[in-house]
Amino acid sequence: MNPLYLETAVILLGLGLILAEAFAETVEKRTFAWVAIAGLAAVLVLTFFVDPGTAAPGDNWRRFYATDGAAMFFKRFALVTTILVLLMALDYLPVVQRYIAGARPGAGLGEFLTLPVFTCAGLMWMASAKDLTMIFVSLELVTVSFYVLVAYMRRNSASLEAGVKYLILGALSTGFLVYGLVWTYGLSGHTALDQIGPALAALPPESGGAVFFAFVLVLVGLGFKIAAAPFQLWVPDVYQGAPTPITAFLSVGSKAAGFIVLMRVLDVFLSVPSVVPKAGLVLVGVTVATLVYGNLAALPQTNLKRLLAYSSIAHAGYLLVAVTSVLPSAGGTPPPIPMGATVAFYLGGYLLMTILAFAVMVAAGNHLPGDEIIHFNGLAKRSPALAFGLLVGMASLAGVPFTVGFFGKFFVFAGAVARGQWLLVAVGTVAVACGFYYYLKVVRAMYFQPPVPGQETAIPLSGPTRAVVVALAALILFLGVWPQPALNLFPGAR
Amino acid sequence: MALYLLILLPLLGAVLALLGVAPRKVSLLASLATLGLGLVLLLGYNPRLADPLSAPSAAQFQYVADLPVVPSIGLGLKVGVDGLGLMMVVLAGLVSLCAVQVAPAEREEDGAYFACLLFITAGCVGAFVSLDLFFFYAFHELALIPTFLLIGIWGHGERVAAAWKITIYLALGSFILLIGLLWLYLSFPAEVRTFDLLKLYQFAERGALEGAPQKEIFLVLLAGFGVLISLFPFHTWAPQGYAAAPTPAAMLHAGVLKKFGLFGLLRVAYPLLPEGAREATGILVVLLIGNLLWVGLAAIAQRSLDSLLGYSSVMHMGYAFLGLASLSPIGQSGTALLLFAHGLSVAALFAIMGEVRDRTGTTRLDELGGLAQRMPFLSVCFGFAMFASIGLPGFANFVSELLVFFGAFGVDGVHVGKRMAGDGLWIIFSPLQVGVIAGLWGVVISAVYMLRAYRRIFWGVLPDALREQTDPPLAARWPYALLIVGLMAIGFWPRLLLDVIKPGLGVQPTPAAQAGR
Amino acid sequence: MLPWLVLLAPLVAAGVILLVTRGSRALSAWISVGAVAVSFVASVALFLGPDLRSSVDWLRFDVLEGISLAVPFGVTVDSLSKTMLLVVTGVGLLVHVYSLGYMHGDRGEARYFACLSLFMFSMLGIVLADNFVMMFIFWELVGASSYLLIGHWFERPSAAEASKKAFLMNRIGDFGFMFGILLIWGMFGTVVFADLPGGIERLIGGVDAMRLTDPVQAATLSKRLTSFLTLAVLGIFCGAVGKSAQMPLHTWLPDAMEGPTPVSALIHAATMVAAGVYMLVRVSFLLPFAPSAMTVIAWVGIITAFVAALMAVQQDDIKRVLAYSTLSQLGYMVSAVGLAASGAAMFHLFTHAFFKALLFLAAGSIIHGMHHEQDIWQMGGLKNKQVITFFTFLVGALALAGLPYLTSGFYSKDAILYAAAGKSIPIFVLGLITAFLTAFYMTRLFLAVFFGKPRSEKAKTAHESPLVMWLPLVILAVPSVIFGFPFITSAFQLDAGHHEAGAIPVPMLAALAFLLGVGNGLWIYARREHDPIRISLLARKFYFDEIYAGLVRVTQDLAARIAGFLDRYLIDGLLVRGASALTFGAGFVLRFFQVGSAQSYAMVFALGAVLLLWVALR
Amino acid sequence: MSAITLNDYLLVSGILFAVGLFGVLVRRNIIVIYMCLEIMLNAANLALVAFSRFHVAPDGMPDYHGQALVFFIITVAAAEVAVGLAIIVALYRTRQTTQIDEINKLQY
Repeated sequence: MNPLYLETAVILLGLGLILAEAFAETVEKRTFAWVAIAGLAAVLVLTFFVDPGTAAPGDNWRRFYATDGAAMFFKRFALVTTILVLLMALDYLPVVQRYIAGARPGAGLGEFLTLPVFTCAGLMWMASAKDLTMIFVSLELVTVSFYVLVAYMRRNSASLEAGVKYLILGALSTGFLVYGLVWTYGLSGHTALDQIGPALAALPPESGGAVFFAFVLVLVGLGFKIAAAPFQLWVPDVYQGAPTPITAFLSVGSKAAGFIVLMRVLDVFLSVPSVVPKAGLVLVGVTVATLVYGNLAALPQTNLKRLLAYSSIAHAGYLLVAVTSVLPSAGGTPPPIPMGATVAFYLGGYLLMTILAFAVMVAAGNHLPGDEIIHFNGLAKRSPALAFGLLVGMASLAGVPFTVGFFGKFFVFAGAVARGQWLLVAVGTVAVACGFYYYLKVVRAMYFQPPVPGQETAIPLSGPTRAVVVALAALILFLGVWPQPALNLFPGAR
Repeated sequence: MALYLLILLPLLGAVLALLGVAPRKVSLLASLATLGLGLVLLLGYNPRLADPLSAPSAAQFQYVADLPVVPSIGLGLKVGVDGLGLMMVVLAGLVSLCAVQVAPAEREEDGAYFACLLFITAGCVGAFVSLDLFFFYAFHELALIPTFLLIGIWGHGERVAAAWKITIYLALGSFILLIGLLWLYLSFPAEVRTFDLLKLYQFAERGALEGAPQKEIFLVLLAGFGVLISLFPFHTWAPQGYAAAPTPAAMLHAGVLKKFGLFGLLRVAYPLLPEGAREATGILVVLLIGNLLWVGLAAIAQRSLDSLLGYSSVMHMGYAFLGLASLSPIGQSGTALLLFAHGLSVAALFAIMGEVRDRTGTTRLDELGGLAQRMPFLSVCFGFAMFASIGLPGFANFVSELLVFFGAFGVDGVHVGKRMAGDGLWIIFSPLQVGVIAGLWGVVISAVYMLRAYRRIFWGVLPDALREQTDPPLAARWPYALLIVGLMAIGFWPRLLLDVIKPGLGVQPTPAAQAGR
Repeated sequence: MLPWLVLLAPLVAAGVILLVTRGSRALSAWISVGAVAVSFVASVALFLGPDLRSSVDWLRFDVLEGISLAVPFGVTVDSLSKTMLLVVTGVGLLVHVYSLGYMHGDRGEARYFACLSLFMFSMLGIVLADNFVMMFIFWELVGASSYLLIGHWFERPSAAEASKKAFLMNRIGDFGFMFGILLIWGMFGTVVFADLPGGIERLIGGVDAMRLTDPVQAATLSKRLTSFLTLAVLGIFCGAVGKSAQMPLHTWLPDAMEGPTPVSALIHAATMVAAGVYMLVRVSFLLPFAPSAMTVIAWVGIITAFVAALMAVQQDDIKRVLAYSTLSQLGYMVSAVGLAASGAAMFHLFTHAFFKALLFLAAGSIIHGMHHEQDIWQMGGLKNKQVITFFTFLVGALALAGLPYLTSGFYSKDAILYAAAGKSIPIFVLGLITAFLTAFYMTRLFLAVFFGKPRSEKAKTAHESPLVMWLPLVILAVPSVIFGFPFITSAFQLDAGHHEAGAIPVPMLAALAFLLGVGNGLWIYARREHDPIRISLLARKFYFDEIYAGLVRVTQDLAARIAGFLDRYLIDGLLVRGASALTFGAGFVLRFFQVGSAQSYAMVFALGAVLLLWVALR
Repeated sequence: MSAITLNDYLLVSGILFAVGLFGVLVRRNIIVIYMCLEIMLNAANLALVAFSRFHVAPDGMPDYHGQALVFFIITVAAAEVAVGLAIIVALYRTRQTTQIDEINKLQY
């Protein structure tokens, strides 16, 4: 089966759902979510049966559509993320309901449950994008649907504010990205990445500056997506204001898509020898800034959602450390796990633990006064399962061994050490120590502190939520002991 | 396979305890099973198979089993033990057993409490039996979160601050260690790169690490392990953390977990990086003198038993480092034995300190006194543990320190005629020998503060406030006795352990007994 | 197997008492007595038998490169240890028996006997040790059991402090001892006494051989060898200084009198404190190679003897007088070792053990009779109330003071004075003055205790002690008299030989010193109710305690306080907390980027892009 | 007067981009900011067209890949504007303002 069908199926699913939602007013809105989940799950199953095939002379689509292992991995990644986000969204519906004030119960909720399907399609296309046009369009599909989702709770000023900030900064980054893409095209005369690389490498040396100009503009645009400093300032505000499942989606999906594009683009630019040294400098600088900002600014944080936002920046930093290990270095050796696999594995782990944390937030959120960390005081007594789930999530985010997060960091820093990136290693060490502090702050609230008076009742858990929390926690621990299955998903990892 | 079972036993206990199945009984059983299995394996271990002169191999490490995890980078759950590892396993089982028993009665039903303790035990056991650099490290870190929880939830005094400090500090140290281990791993040529220690030993012996920046790697490892072992000046987490920790946690942490660092230096850093170790000796000696004298003096200045014991346990690490720094099989055997000896003695001291704290509500030296009149049993036990701690003969600590002194003093040889230090008639001692002299004076210092504590707490006039104190009931006394018996057994006949651990340290096994020399 | 029986019987007794019979005082006591009786009988058998050695490998490290270490756990039975075994087990047995009475009814009786047995084990270990490490082991154990026994009445703050002080002083000595052992091992590669002479010969032989080829180097090596050995011997001597309470580590011994009196008799008079001397004698074969160390030893000994005698003159506590006299006599012995007369030292150790044990036990009997009053000026007129004690104390006092030709003390002291006269006149003169002072303060003590009118209620109601207590006195009185006589010395192979003393009539002078001392004592103290002379410098023991307290305050305590302060505020405060505060502060500052305005974010965004471009196009 | 070169187009495009960026940074009204963002996109479009025109294929025709991209950009910009304006309107309904400096409730 041709992989192109996957996205087509997802888009058709989304279109069908949104049409059905518009006309079938009597259907319970949750049904759409379940249908979407079932549909996406079906597509996920299908991904294992597609035949990437080999390039044939007539396959023009292959010029802009990658079918390699990374693409398949990130497609599945997008599908899993979307399914989990939809599950979370089901729990979150009461909150959304409160802030949209539709004409009757359930009105206006449908899009909240179906738009993520379009986002998912965008993410899947991004996974395969290897043409400037394709990159731009799929990226915008994701971004524009996120604009809507972030600002979805239109009676909630925080959600709207987040939406506006995301809108302005997103558009700004799009401007940079597009300008960079244009220059790339202009310099090489091609829009397909496969052709751009050789074309750029063939340019005379004096145009190195221009190539670099294009590279930096693209990097800036993607830096926004992956939340790299100094293009990360939107992250905490938007994460805090957005509906929680969407925050999770942003944090995982958007970042993952950003990284796969970044890796593909980097591949192209680093094939130009004159760009490599300065690209290294820029990448290392951005990485250091991201690590420092994400981890240090998280220290005084008191709001869990914002904390996870800073954490998202921090993890972007670690991922960038992995990305820099693609840079050749004097005296260094290649990373033991190839860069792509490291990033993929790290993102996979990040998916599990971040979604877990947000899932617990959503599940507990209906019974908590807010999402400040102190609101989680005594959660261990109110709901041991949720507290344990969040404990596992936080431990994994912090990078405690026998969680998938640790293996992620392990591979990342193995790469950095292999390349002799000592600055990154040193900054990373401080960053990890900071991470222990702010992640364990949540643990401290849940376990060390008594519940807030008047908030001592046990928290009921719905079946699906419990299943999600348990499954994610179990996966985090399982992959923390035996990561090979996850590595196998990414063919480049040997 | 037996070793996997060894790791699983405490884990299983932890899970059961977490589920609330008679937590203390389950934990006791799990610890006992760990200890028992460890002893059985120790008895079954044959040190004579090992060849001390060749690189450690499966002949030295017995019960070897392998479970590939990430084969592409040579990472797998490879386990195997030599005498040293088995000794540490037995130590972990023993201290765990006692720690579970001395847990206060009001925790009886607290599954999480016991689960945390058993997780620490499991982590220690796992680290001691791992023959894979990665899992060796990872198992140690398994204890991090349980420690945080134990101190933060059930601790004393400034528990939250202490929990933060110990956790962040150790996490930082561990991460530095991880970097060091990665560097070490990556310094091997790509074609022989593996986390399998046995293979690494063999590759290193064939010169795979020539040209690697051994000194730098060693120093990074030393810093990482050093933080975990509370090497001066990275030691300040220890007194505060141990003072705040619940008694069983302090026992396990100070008694077993902290030994991981030394174990790691013995297992990884010294055998694989001998050149680096040699070049770093000077730095290490300076730091360890800090442990011995600076921390020793700071211990004298303490006014409460909990922090005094904390400082004391830090100070004694100086001896362990001295033995390591000696680079001599004698000194390193001393360090190895000290792991065991210090583990038991510090566990006993912390146990008694906890008992005193629970019963009197204070550990301040000036609020206590004359307790021997009301608590003869505890005072005798504390006396024994104190004597062990200050290196009195008859206890394992003495033998360890003795070996350390001999090892460190002899290595640079004052052998007249062979190698003579310095010029002229003045005797010039090598840095190591200066370290030994500091260590000898440390023996005096440790006697100063321990005897003073004993005098203040158990001897002298009994304050009116303490008239109603009593000893723990008969049934609860065995942990103290067990720890002390262990110390004395090794103290009287150190060969019980030394004969087993020696081959791993490059020493010939002791020949059959020679009577009437 | 006999030596092992001697050694282990008391250990078994201690263990049994601790683990099994501690509930029953009487049973515990008898177990302890039985054990020491077994040791005594076995010692006698050993004494009559041949020399022997026996050992097992305790620690053994055969290292290919570098020095190997072998520490056997071994016993050696030769003439030296045979004699010492008899002294230790003999006096020990009597003290055990005596303790049955003295400690009867004490709450901690079982503990007392357990510790006493532990002490016997440790002391016998020192005697039998065949190598340095084993000797050091028992050396320390002796210190520990002494600590426990001095602190027997631990609820008394003075006893608790005294025991701590004793242990610490010993530890300081042991610091040097261990250092010496390490040096010896470093030089010769062995710690076994019997192997050392061979080792020395090898080294010297090597140096001699080198003289032919490279005389300059050989001379350097020879000197170096001497300085190493001197340092080693001085280190070992440090141990002896601690254990035998020589200056400047002597202050613990008088305080140790806080322990029960039988303990004072056994440990702090007859045996343990003599261990230092015994050890020096044991290693005396090393001394000739370190002449300057010998001089130091001789002078330290004689100064201790002299100063302690001075201090004894002004003490009022009966046990303290005896304690200072012990110091003084130990000083003689140590000095003798330094004068290369270790035979004489051993001889004096031998006689002193008996008469000093006798004196202490008699003092114990007095104290017992006086309802635990120890101030001699509260006594008086006891000669009628405690007749047996009176006579036996008299015998002991005369032996200590050295009644010419009739007591053992005279002979042994004489031997030392002979040695001094032959080697160093200043030492000899100090020795004589000490002898005079000894006679003087014993006369003072004797008169104050037994003569005159009873000076307190307790003295009026004093009574004689029970049989188990006076019987040992009587038994001990016999050796106190006869053990200086030639037939005994030859039986014990003691070196009572009179060293070459040149033209000095040593016995005459010694007798003169005795007579002068006794005469002066009678003249000053006969029929006195109070002490007519008060020399506070002597009464306060030359202010040693105060000086040491000050010294500890300004050195150790100050250093501890500084270290504690710096550890808390510099290392932990500034470095650790400072680093964490800095990190936290940086995080706090970074948050100000997050002002909430989308436009400022855009500004940072744009500036970031410009910065990267600047890097790119630079 | 010489012919207009690629550089001239790029210069104008660059100026447009800068103007747009500057507007984003200094204007207070969100609608205006949004227009400035569109100017940035159009700067890119201009450059694209210019590049496309100057990348002459062997047959003398321009390279149409670039021009195709222009259409995509215009389309996406339209979508962005549709969504963006909706959000801005919703914002105005709750906050009664479209001044960007008043939208800073979420901070630190």
